[in-house]
Amino acid sequence: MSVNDYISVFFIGVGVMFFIAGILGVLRFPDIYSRLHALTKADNLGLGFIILGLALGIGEISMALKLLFIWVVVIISSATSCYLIARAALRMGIVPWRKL
Amino acid sequence: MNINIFDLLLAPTLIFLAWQMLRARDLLVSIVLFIIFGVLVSLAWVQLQAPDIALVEAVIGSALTGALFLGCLGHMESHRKKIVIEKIKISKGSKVYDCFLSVLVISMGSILSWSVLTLPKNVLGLTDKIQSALAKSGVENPVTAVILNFRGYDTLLEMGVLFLVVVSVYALHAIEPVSIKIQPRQASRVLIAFLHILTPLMILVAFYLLLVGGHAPGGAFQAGAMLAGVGILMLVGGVAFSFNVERWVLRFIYVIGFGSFLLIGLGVMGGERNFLEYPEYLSKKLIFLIEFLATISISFILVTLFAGCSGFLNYGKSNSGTVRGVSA
Amino acid sequence: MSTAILYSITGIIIFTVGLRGLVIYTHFLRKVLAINVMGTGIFMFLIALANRNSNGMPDPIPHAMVLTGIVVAVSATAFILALVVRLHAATGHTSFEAIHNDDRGAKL
Amino acid sequence: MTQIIASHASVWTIMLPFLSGVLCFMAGRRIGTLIGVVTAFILTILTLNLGVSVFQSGPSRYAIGGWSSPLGIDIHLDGLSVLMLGFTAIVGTCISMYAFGYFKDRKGLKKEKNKHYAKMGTYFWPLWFFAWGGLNVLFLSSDIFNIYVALEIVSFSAIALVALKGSVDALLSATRYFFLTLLGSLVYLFGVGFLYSAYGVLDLGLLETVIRPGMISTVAITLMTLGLIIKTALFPIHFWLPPAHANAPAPVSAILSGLVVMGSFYLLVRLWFETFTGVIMPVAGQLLGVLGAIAILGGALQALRQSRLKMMLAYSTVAQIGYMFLLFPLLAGNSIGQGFAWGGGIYFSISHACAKAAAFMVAGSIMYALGHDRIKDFRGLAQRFPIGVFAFALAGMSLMGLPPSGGFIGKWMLLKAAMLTGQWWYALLIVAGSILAACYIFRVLEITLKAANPGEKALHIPLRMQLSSLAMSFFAILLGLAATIPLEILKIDSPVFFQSMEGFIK
Amino acid sequence: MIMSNWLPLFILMTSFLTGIAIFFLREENHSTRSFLNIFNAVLKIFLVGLLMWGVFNGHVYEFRFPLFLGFDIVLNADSLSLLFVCLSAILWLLTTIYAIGYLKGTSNQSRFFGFFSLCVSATTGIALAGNLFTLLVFYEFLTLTTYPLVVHKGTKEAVKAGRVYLMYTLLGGAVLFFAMVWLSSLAGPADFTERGILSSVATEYHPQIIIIFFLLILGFGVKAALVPLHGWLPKAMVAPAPVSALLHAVAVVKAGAFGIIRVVYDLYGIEFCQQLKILQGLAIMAAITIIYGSIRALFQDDLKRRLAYSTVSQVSYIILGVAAIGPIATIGGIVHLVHQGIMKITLFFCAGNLAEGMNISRISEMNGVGRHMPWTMGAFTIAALGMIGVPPMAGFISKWYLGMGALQSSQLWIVLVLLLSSLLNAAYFLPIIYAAWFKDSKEVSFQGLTTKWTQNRRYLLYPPLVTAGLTLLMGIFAGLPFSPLGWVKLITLREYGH
Repeated sequence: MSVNDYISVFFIGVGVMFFIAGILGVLRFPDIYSRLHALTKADNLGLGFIILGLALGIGEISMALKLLFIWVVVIISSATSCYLIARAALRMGIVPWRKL
Repeated sequence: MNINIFDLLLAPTLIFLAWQMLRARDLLVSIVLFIIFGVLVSLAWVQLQAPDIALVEAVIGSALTGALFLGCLGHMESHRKKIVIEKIKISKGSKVYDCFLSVLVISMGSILSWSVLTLPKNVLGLTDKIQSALAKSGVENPVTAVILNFRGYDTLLEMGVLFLVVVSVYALHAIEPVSIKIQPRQASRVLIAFLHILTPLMILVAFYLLLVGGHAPGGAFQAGAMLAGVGILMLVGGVAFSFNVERWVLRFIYVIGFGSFLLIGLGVMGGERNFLEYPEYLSKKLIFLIEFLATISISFILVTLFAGCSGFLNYGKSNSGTVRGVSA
Repeated sequence: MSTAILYSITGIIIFTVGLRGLVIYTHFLRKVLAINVMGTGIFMFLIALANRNSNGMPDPIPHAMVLTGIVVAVSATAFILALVVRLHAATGHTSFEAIHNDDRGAKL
Repeated sequence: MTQIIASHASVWTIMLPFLSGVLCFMAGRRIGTLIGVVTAFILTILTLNLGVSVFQSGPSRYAIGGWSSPLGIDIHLDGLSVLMLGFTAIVGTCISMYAFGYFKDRKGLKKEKNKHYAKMGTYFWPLWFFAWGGLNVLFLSSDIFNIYVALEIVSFSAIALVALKGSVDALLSATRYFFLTLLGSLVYLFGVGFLYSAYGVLDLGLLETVIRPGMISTVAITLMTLGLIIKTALFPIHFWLPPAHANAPAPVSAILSGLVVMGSFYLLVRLWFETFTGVIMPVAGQLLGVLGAIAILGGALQALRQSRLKMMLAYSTVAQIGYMFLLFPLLAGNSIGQGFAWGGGIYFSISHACAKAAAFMVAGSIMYALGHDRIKDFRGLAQRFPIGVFAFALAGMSLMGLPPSGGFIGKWMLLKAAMLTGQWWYALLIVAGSILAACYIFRVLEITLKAANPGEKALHIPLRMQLSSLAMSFFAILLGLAATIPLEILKIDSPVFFQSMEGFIK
Repeated sequence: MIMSNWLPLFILMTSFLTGIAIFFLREENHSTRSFLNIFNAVLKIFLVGLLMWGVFNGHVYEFRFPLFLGFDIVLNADSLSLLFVCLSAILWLLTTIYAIGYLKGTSNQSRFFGFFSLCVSATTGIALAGNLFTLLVFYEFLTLTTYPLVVHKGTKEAVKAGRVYLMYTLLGGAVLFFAMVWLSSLAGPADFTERGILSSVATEYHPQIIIIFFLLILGFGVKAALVPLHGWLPKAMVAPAPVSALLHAVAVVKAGAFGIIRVVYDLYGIEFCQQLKILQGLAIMAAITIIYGSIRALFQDDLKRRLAYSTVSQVSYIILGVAAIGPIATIGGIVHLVHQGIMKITLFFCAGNLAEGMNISRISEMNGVGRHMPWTMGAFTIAALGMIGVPPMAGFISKWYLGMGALQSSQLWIVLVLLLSSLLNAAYFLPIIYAAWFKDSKEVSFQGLTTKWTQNRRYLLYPPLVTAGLTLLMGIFAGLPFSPLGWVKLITLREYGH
């Protein structure tokens, strides 16, 4: 394994950590809004790290660009969907959680 | 080919998901599990060296079908007349019946599995024959060659099924139209903006999939489903479509995929040349033409199907003939 | 045991899970889900066994069959969901049992 | 054996219905109806032509796309498939003519109601032609996966046709029909999967040469048979059929009971006695026979208890399906009996198609006129509506198996097969079933002969509907008089030893 | 001559096509309908005459239409079939004339006459059937065509009677169907030949052949109203009088008896029957029927019911004649087929006339009717005397030959049965005759004949007079070559071969 590979594995590891954190957030956070927060953060950053890691691992420019493209699309769509879910929740009358 | 750890994890997960999906108390959870199940199944396809199917599964089997379910559930939830608590399982003699059925199903499964073990280890199937005939088919991807050339007849009929179903859905809705009130949906600006980015992008992707279908995973169904995805997003986002089937343009779009395939098939026929037997010098072009037109039909049909099971198809009820603009 | 056998048996089990679900659960949507699960089981069986060639090349014929099968499945799903929506609009129910009971109640 | 022919007529018989289905959808109701009727006649001529060519030059194969099997899909033409095509065309033409009248505006009805019929008419034609096309694909295809797609086309169009009426009953029966028929298709597909995994071919002819007895074949055959039994509505899984057939509009009931049932039965016969001959165990045939026997008695008894005519006819279909399945145990006997069993089963299914289609058409006409189909209120119908009752009586003759009718010939041959193979209990059953059939047919007829209630209002039934049902029932009778022709066609490339058909123990 | 082979088909078609044509006539079109009916009936008689002449000169007519797999529809004119065809042709003409008068002013006439013609063509088909298969086809056809006639009135009672009729005949038909298929799997498509064909079947199948024989008898016995199977006949009396006449004299009952004759003589062969020892059972069944029918007839007050039970008993004379082995008994049995037909149809015509003319349907109301309707009662008397067997009526001839035949084959018990039944016949017919002519009506004074009767008198009266006349003539001129007796002797000669 070369240095490149180690770096790649490292980034992927970081990405996975983000995902795990995200999942923990979804499971443990008290209401839908905060869960969404955890999810999207994890999603965007975690995926970003993973893609970075993969791109380094492949080491091919065209492939790396494709992966980057995927990341961008995912970020846009997850942002949109997160927004839509939150809006729908608000309209349904779900009140954000407050610490008592 | 030997098993790796990933397969050993994936296979039980799939079974577990299928099980949980069906028995989840909340139907919404069931549907979400179904979508996840679909995504994981497409991973299994990748593991099984079937990237074409992985793509179709992800786009159609998981996403689109999931959308259909969600649309249907959402529509029914929002139009419930009274709150009825329905039992999940059938009630007649439930316990005994369930036990009996489970025993039956388990024994059936074990017999089938047992017989799988008796299968010959190595059946070549038609791989070699396909490889040798590939050159004459006009495409390089063996799956595409099978779908559009060797077994083009099946695909023609499959297009026929899609067309048939869209006609059926219209038939269902045209007769004694259900009084479904569609609440004016306020489209969110964010979604509209998103669609503005996404739509050209998806058209591009679809076209890419269509083009690449000749030599790599991709093709009309995948491309059509991509476009349909955009359409569905538009639909739920509040961009109103006209599903007035009395307009001939719409009918023409539904028909064009199946109809052109049929006509091309009949057109090349004559003399020594059989039905669907493309002349070799034309086969690439004809296949592309068929796929292109099919993509258009498929995308519209799929959007209509979604509309049909989520209450958007109010044809025959009111003057929905006009296309409402984007209400931002 | 090879991947082919593993996944083909997985397919069979998924099919049986779906079959039981189809019979035992009442809600139409659950039944439709079950049908889809059954279909997936069959597809998995086909694809898994297409993949046991010694030359490492999977057999494209089952792939084509499954592609067709998936499209047919989605058509079927759309069709039945449209039916279910109509039935729900007409009766307010989403299962044979409920409609049947309702019917009986109306007669009594 | 079979030769490759360059004739494209068989392709046209398959593709023409699809083409005109598409055209009907494009053209809308008025022109669509015309297209439909014209297509029906063209198809009849085409299939007759095809029949003649098979009769003269024997069975043939046609490679679609120029890729012959195993790579591609073949169409195969032999006596059985041509016979099925031909009868589908004949029954289909009569149904088309009938539907031509049925969906027209009705004098004396409210505008709203007429609009309802108009809309049904709009969608009836494309759906019906897709069903027809699917059946033609099924009859001609030589590829088990292609047949699966054909089965789906037939089922989907059939379900849509059932739901066409839009009433709760119709929707409910369509939904039930959907779940069962889809279950059947999937189980069949699973069987296909097993066969392909074991033998690597999908073509019926090739399978016949490579298939070996063993676990895998047994499982595959069981699955495919199970799937097709569900679709054909044999006894334990018959419950979906009566509501579906009874709640549909009359032309649709005729299509379902006449043709769709015949389609899946055809396939089962084709698989069992051509492709799987070498690996079928006799006990399996006996099992199907027992189920058929229960269906005959149970279906007829249920039919006797019905108060609605269409429901009664639907249960009669259940019983008649039972008769068709007697083919399976009877064919397992000695070679003298085989020809009779084979011929009898097939003959029974085609004559049932004609007779039941005619009966449903009459039932539809009665509903058209009276607005209901309660049997007890049929008094005086024979006087007011003689053509219809006469057609019903003729169709009933075939259903009862009275001479001279197609049903009689079918029953005679089945009975003879039972005698020749020494399975006389089936013979008794056949006779008992006929008597029960007579009971439910005459139960209707005798009420129609009663003196009428004065002052009951009724719509005038268009002549077109009356005549097409009459023509259909005449056909059911004609089958009893001109049995030689179909039987000769059936002999072409038949899998069964037909030589000793005149035979008897000497 | 090839064309001449089509003659049997033409004869069948005259009545069949008439029936079909009449269905399409409008209800009010009385004159066309009557013309069509009578013209065809006359045409048929002419064609039958032609056929008869040919057969007498030894010509063989055979029309063969292959149906499926070796089973043919065969129409075959032999001497036995001619006898029956001839009877049905003549009686059809008479009954048609009678029915035209009888049904005047009622509804659904097209339907009635349509089925009426079809019914006669079915009978003709049975008569001309050249094999068991054809016989079965027309036998079932007869059931179907008579059913609408039985329920013609559309009343609750008629429908009920129709149901009983159907139940019996369809069950009989089913048994026949079963037996026939069984037989055909043993012996192939069984063409009728003189002296039978079944003797060639191997001995190991003889037990099966015997069972089949009784199944066949059971099947035909339903229509022939053999005793446990006769229940439908008295019930079917609710039908209009011409239908009863046809049912009893020509079509249904005779078809059953004719079927039995065919089975015994031309399918099994008399010698083979003897060899199997199966005729004794048949004879006993017939004897029981004869006695039972006569006794039941004694206790009926309803005239038509009494006649019905009389039919039950009289038809079994035919079967008795067949079962009592020997040429002379055979002559008696077969000739009774004709004689009983002529006499019974007269009686039913007269019963119908009484009902139409004076609204009388019970014997207790018949006191003194002879004075008001002398011609009708005259015909009735002649026929009734013939039934009893008083010489020189036709009935005497048949009974004489039956008795002689029984003596010849030394079966004394048959003679006893005949004597007993004649006594019973006398016991149930003579009181009617006596009452009609010699008793005074004690009831309310005579109201006069109905207008319907006076208007349609010629239609209703001539047919019974003609048949009564025939009863006399057949008795007196029995010795002539073309009399029924002469013809039957010819048949018997051919059956026994000496």
